[in-house]
Amino acid sequence: RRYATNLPCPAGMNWIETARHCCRPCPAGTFMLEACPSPENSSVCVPCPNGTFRTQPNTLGECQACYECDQDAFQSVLSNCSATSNVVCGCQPGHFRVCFDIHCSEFSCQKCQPCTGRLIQRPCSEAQDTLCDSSCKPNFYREGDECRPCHTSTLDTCGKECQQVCSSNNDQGSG
Amino acid sequence: HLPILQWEDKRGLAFTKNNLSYSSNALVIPVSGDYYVYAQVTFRGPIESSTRPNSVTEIITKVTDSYPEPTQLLTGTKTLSENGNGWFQPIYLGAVVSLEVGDKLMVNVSDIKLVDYTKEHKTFFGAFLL
Amino acid sequence: HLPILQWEDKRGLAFTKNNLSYSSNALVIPVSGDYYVYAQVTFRGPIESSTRPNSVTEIITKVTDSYPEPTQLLTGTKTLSENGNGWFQPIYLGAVVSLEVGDKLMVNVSDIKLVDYTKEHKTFFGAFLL
Amino acid sequence: HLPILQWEDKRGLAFTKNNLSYSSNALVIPVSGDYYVYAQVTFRGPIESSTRPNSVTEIITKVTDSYPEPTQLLTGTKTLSENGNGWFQPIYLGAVVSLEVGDKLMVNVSDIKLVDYTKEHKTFFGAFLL
Repeated sequence: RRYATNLPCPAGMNWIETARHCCRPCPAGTFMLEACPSPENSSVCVPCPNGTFRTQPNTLGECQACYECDQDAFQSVLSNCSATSNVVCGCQPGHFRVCFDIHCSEFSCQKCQPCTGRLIQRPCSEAQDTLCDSSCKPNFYREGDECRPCHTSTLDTCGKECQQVCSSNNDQGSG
Repeated sequence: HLPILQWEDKRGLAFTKNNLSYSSNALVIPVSGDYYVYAQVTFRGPIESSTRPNSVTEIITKVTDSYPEPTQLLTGTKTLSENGNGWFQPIYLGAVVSLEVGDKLMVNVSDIKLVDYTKEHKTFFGAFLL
Repeated sequence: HLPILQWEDKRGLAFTKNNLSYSSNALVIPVSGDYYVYAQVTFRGPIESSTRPNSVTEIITKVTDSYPEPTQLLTGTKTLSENGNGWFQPIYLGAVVSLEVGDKLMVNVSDIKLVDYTKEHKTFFGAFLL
Repeated sequence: HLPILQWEDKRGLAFTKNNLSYSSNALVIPVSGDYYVYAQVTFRGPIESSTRPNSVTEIITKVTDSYPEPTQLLTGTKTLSENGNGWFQPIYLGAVVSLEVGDKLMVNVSDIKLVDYTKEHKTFFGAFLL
């Protein structure tokens, strides 16, 4: 093998190239400032500085920088970065997640649709947009793919659909 | 995790120079130091497929004995706006990273089926010690 | 001039080696010579912004005591054609340039609000002496 | 073969450093070894032209005395989806290749009329010995 072969370390220990022996890893949330002087002794482990983290025990010389949530894309912090975990981002209230690929490693947050004039079949959630009922609510008439309140219609703007919906409501109302 | 690209390192433009060796889909680092690591992946829309993805992603990842999880070193993500499916999209990545002997470097992609493998001068991967 | 990007130079993958130092938004050249200078900026469209810019631009610039004006070393300009706002566009630049001790290198961008700053492996900047 | 780009190697950011010399459109390799070869071409749609090509291509090619045919070393191909003609598309390529003394490196492009020559920091070409 063309590079220095690492002697297999016992379970739970890692080979340290600079020290040329095995050491016990530093716990999650820390990194290895100095390798153990010998396998029986412990290494100098230092907490991850603010804004960095290590989720696992390790023999690395630095911690990983925390990601940041994309405020301009309406992301929100679901859980802050800590020494042992990266930040977790979600969507601000009133927004749902639009994934860029099947792994959703990248996503942006899109405004939930309001379902004006319709009943809500399924409310908006982190994962998906509001599902609006296909038909209009009572006292609303269809105009194209919108539902408009009867009270906003006037004699000359109230077409066939509007008259069917809005006049029958008036009869019931006055009846 | 995103699927890992496999590399042909024997024939043609094999990049395993200055005893960088290649095993099980990864470049293996022979000596600790700072390396300039680079990779280009050419993505293309397969002709027959009707649906085009929204985006393509290439990530150069490091696996090391010192840490149980892969580390993402460099990432290129591009949204696609070509209509139809005969599209091409190269993504090039390159930067200096500190690596330890035995570390392994891999290239992950959002969808292996979209990678143009046909020519080694369109999709390539390598590193050199500074 | 286009706004200058600020960089994180302490945490994670960021590091300044062989005494390249980073101060007031610039990489400071410690010794004269030919350097390979590189930078990637990932631009992304925030979802709600009504207007999407026509293009995005990244420029690596040099400021030197021997000349009052910044010099544009490398430029990447890309027009955008994605419809809607959720778009990603990485621009990578890299080349050899001759630099003098004390020269400062910076990255300017067309619009700082469009830069994806969320992950260190998507937007990065560096140089090494040949 | 695709047309070959011509380079200005005297003024400005001329890249002919460490005695890489430039003659008849090609970089001439002065000593055998592994080189990191790179080039960026910025393509742009000329304002007046009505038709926009479907794609643009950049290829770094090697011509060597030991082989009669040019060898394609690195290729970047990108389909275009901008509507209208005021578009910009940079393609960057870079990788390590083994070269012999006297080998010539050239950059071929799909259409010379689409290359943005106006500024040397937008279209550049170079190499350095590892």
